[in-house]
Amino acid sequence: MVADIAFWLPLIILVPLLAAIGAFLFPRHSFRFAFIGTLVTAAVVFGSTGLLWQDKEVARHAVGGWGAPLGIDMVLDGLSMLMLLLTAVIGLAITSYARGYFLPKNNSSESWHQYNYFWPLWLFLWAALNALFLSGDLFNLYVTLELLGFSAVALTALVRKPAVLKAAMRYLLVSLSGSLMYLLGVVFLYAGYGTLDIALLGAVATNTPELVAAAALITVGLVMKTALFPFHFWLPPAHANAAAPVSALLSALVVKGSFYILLRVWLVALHPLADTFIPQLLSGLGMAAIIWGSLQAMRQTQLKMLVAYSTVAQLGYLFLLIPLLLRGRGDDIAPLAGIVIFLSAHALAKAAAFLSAGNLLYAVGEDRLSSLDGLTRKMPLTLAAFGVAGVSLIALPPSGGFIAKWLMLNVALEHGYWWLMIVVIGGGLMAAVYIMRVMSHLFLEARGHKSDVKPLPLCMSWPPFGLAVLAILLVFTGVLVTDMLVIGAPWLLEVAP
Amino acid sequence: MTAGRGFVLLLIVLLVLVLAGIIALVTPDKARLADLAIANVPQSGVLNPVTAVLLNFRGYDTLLEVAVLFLAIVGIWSMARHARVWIKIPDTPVLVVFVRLLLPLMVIAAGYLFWLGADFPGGAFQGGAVLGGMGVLWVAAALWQPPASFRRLLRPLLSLGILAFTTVALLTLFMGYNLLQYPPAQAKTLIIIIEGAAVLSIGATLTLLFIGGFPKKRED
Amino acid sequence: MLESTQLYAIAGIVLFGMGLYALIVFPHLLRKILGMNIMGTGVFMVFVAIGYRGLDELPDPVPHALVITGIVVAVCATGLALALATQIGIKTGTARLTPDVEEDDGS
Amino acid sequence: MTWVNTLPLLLVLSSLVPGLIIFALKEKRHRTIRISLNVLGALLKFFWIYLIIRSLDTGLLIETRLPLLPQFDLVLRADNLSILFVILSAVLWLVTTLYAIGYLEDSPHRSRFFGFFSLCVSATMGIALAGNLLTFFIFYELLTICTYPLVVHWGTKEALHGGRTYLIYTLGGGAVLLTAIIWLHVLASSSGLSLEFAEKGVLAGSTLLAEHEAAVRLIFFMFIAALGVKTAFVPIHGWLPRAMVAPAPVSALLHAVAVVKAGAFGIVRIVYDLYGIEVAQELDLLGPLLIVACITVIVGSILALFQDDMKKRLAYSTVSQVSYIVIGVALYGPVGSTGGLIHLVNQGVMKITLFFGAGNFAKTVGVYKISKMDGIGRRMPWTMAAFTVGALGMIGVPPTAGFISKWFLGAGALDTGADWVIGVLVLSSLLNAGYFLPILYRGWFKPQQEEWPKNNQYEGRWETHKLLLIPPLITAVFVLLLGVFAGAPIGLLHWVEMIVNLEYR
Repeated sequence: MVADIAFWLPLIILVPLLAAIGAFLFPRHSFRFAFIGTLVTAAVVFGSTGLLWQDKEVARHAVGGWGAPLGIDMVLDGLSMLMLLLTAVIGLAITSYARGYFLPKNNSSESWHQYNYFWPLWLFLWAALNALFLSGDLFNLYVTLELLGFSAVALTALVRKPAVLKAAMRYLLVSLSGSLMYLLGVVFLYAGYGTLDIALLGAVATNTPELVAAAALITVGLVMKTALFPFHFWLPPAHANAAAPVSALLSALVVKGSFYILLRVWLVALHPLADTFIPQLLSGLGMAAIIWGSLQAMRQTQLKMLVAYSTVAQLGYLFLLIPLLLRGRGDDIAPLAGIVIFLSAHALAKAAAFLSAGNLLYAVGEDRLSSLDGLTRKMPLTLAAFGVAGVSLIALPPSGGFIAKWLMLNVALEHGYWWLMIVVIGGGLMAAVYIMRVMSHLFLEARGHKSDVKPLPLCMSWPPFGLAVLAILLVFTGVLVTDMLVIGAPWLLEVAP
Repeated sequence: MTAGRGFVLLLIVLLVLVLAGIIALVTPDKARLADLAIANVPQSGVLNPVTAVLLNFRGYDTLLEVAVLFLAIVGIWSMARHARVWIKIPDTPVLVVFVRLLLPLMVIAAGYLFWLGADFPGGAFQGGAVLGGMGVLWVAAALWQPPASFRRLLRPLLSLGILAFTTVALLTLFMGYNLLQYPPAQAKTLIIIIEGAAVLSIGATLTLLFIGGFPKKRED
Repeated sequence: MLESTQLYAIAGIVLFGMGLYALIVFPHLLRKILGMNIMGTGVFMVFVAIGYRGLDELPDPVPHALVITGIVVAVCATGLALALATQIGIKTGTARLTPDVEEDDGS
Repeated sequence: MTWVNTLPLLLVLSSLVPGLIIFALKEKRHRTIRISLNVLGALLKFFWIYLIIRSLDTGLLIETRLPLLPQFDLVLRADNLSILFVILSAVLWLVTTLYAIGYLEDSPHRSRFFGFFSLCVSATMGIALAGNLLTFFIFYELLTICTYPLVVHWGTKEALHGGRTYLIYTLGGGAVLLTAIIWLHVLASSSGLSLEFAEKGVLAGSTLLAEHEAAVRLIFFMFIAALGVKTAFVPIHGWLPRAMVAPAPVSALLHAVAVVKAGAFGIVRIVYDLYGIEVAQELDLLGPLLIVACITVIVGSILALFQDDMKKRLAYSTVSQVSYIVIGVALYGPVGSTGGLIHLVNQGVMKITLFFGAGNFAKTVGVYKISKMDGIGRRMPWTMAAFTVGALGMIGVPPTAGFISKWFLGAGALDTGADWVIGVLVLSSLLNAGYFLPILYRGWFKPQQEEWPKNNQYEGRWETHKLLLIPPLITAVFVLLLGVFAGAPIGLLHWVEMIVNLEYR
């Protein structure tokens, strides 16, 4: 029973959930629950990766034993496995970083409060992400989306300053209205096709009005939660003002969750609409996001705002290839590999960037760019982390970002989308401008830094560097990721009419 | 009615017209999951098809949903440090007397609704809602004078529902079944256990949602 | 002409539209949260209306069960939003998101 | 013989690993460990090169293949051309490391400096050994990333400004290069062609050439423009003089050897091993390349005339000297190519001597300007002697290596009938004399004007720190050796002719 991967799927979700409940029940031991929960979850995820790599075919777990149409199926294919792996890796880094960041300094009740409530909320978020990546049912995805949204908003509002609370409120309202639009889309699909399972829906879906309505609603709902260009206004204040580990979580994982659903729904259920205007529109909005986000990032004077706007820009890359991906649909895995590697490289690099920005804020007390002058002497590891993460964000070789852009550009040019190439390479140069602006402050030798720099605990200085190095090492994973994604690919093919 | 609002109104009216048109087109008598669900109700251990869907066929949704309830409380307590329970004594005795009469009745109604759920419309959430209503009345009528030790019980009471659900789920998993696949014989008892724990937790959660934070000690 | 079930579905869509309008336009937080609730109710109404299968038939249990779940999630969302709104009220004195979101005066 | 195939990878790692370790070392406490790591890395490199040369004679293909992408591997191949550049880099890196240890005696951030220094060299090794376009691009951009911290090492405002200019040029070039590579890759994969470098070029007679001739031609000029940034062709050479804010060892190794040569070496690879010399001639791509190179040679030398700052003058001299290599490549004929490839080595050795000399003057007696260096020959005779050998080499005076390369370039120009190129060579030699001889005259014959700004004394009769004096002398001797023994059986000429014969068979 234990060797069978289907046994492990529910545990990937239940372990962090139980850890979260435990962390809430016993506030004084909340970190102990979180620590054990993190390790066990990561172990289960890595274990199931090994099992999946061994079996090389999609793992299914029919919850409740009833099977797809009536019951809910948990589905683990290459794509969801990679996302789970990414979440586990970043999760380990966040848990270790948050231990130092939230440790109650002067024993104030406020810092104890933050410390006690961070752990259950973070574990809930992790459980929600794992449930989201494993679910094969549309309504179940709605519930996981809400679970994800609530924990993300509560984590953002952990820092109880007015600006943060307003940002959290705006985030909550956008998140909720996005989810409700998604739900209305699901209702239309259920009305039209009578099933909620994505794979079955893919088999019966044909180009009917309710499919188009559902596609529009689901896409707008999820795009609001992924903060693609016109709906990005809530992201920078929320990601910049939140606590450092929280903004790393939001930028690296939470926005990717809703994008994953968009990818999954479009690839499988809405494939008859592959050539309609919606994918083209998404690609156009992606281009606008890259240009707008990069321009805004170049104007920022606060470090975390700069990194937040960089997220808005980098999210645009994920949408560029959607029309090509849907047209190729499973037979050509390169666009999907490009998107997934980019998504992972951005997650790792952006988490590293936010954590090192957090370190700077923790040590220097303010994150204005001008206050970062000459920090190389005092915080070499943090600045190395930011530099290496910057290399991946600009997508300079050797980095995961580069390989992703290489795959994307190849696909784009093969289909003759030469303007995508200009946007992608231009975006890279613009990213270089705002990353190098930060680095030039860091390399500047200020004569005797004015305020003394608070020493960083070890558990805070190493995670960002580790994540940044991982973002670089992704350059060698091109073949691995492609082989892993192929595991899910037949699932895409077998459903094609 | 500024220009901005007019534009938004226009857009939304268009959206509503299009969606309404499409939903009207969808023929009502399409063969959806109804027949399949109703056909499987006998094996689900309960007679009421809605409870069968809610707790057996799509039990996983309900597990996550109870988790959402639990998360709401954790989220609110993380935002609002302490909530001052509203203890202004209401001036009209009518409310206090009426509430004193009503509370026990509501508890009975909740219990009945919960027990009925297996075979007739009702169930944990309906019972929990009534309990929640009772809690709100209890607080609103300033009769909330829990003993100090009660506050230590709050967290276990809140997590009762989700804990029951996850332990039953793990139980079925480790007994070799799929997650939440109740063995046919014990299906009804397991569902009753889950629903029982859920009723109490939902009642407590809804009351505390109304209070809006960890209730402070009673100092007049 | 119109079946009764389609009438309820359309009513649900109209509710959804009204809720969306309120959410976007009114700057006061309470009105936004109310708007969001109406949006949710609209979606649930459409979902249940689809479950209707004629007078003598048992209605489709799946939408009913899912709407119960939806309602519980909506309650949690409203609870969270109200708690956040009260915190904003306490910390900033106004229950409005500052005008940087919408420039109009709000009615 | 699989262990042989790991040699190219070991070459790259033998400076990558020490570099990464050096980053973690403490400034003061780990000084000896840092030095020993550096030297160990260099010696290891020579050992691997010896092994490669030994098995290269047996005609064995030495290649490391790492899976990178489904249809593109990371290929490090050791062929004659790459070994030429590897040996040059390895020798000059060891010499410059010794020089840097002396130069940065007690300055801050030395671990950071030597860390990035080693990364730069491993990037150069990677560029030399790259077997296909993707590998070449990865190491080409890695070089940009690793040189930026070295350029801004002092952390002053001007250094950062120089660094910013450097990045604008190099990242812009990198973007154009990436576009060209992907465009070519897409065209090639549609006609089933793999873009691995091969003797006599990949495109010779391929269907790709027939269908997309215009695109192939445009891609060639994109390559030249992109690689031209680092080769410092005239319009896009602005970053080189401004990058002189870097410490002397950086200017010496990177801006005389690594970075500038990376661009020139890239052009050599593209023309010989990607397009193939015949294809380049057919599409008459070599003509414009020759013109651009000649313009750069002349304008570079003219600009050098007006520079009073010594390092700036040497920088402009580098701008013009590197284009000699491109002239050699653009002269369609074995003799011209030989001249170009020989100059690839000679220019490195000569220019590094000059930069060492300039560094010594600045470090010991604080002389940065040429107008201030009167009578420095008396104060620092040995350094001035080394500087003189380098300068004469640059002008092309017979016993030195410079003469050999100019001789072959001239012969190559005659061989292909491009007589006007000889005029260019003669004119630039005159210009070289124009900006180098005044320096020698001031140094040796003019009496000392005013007190030296700084006058560090060193124990014994050393005119400057031991580690600052020995490297220029070594490289000066190399300049002479390369000049006198060029034709020797195992000499440079023999090796280069072997490469060229492969290209033109």
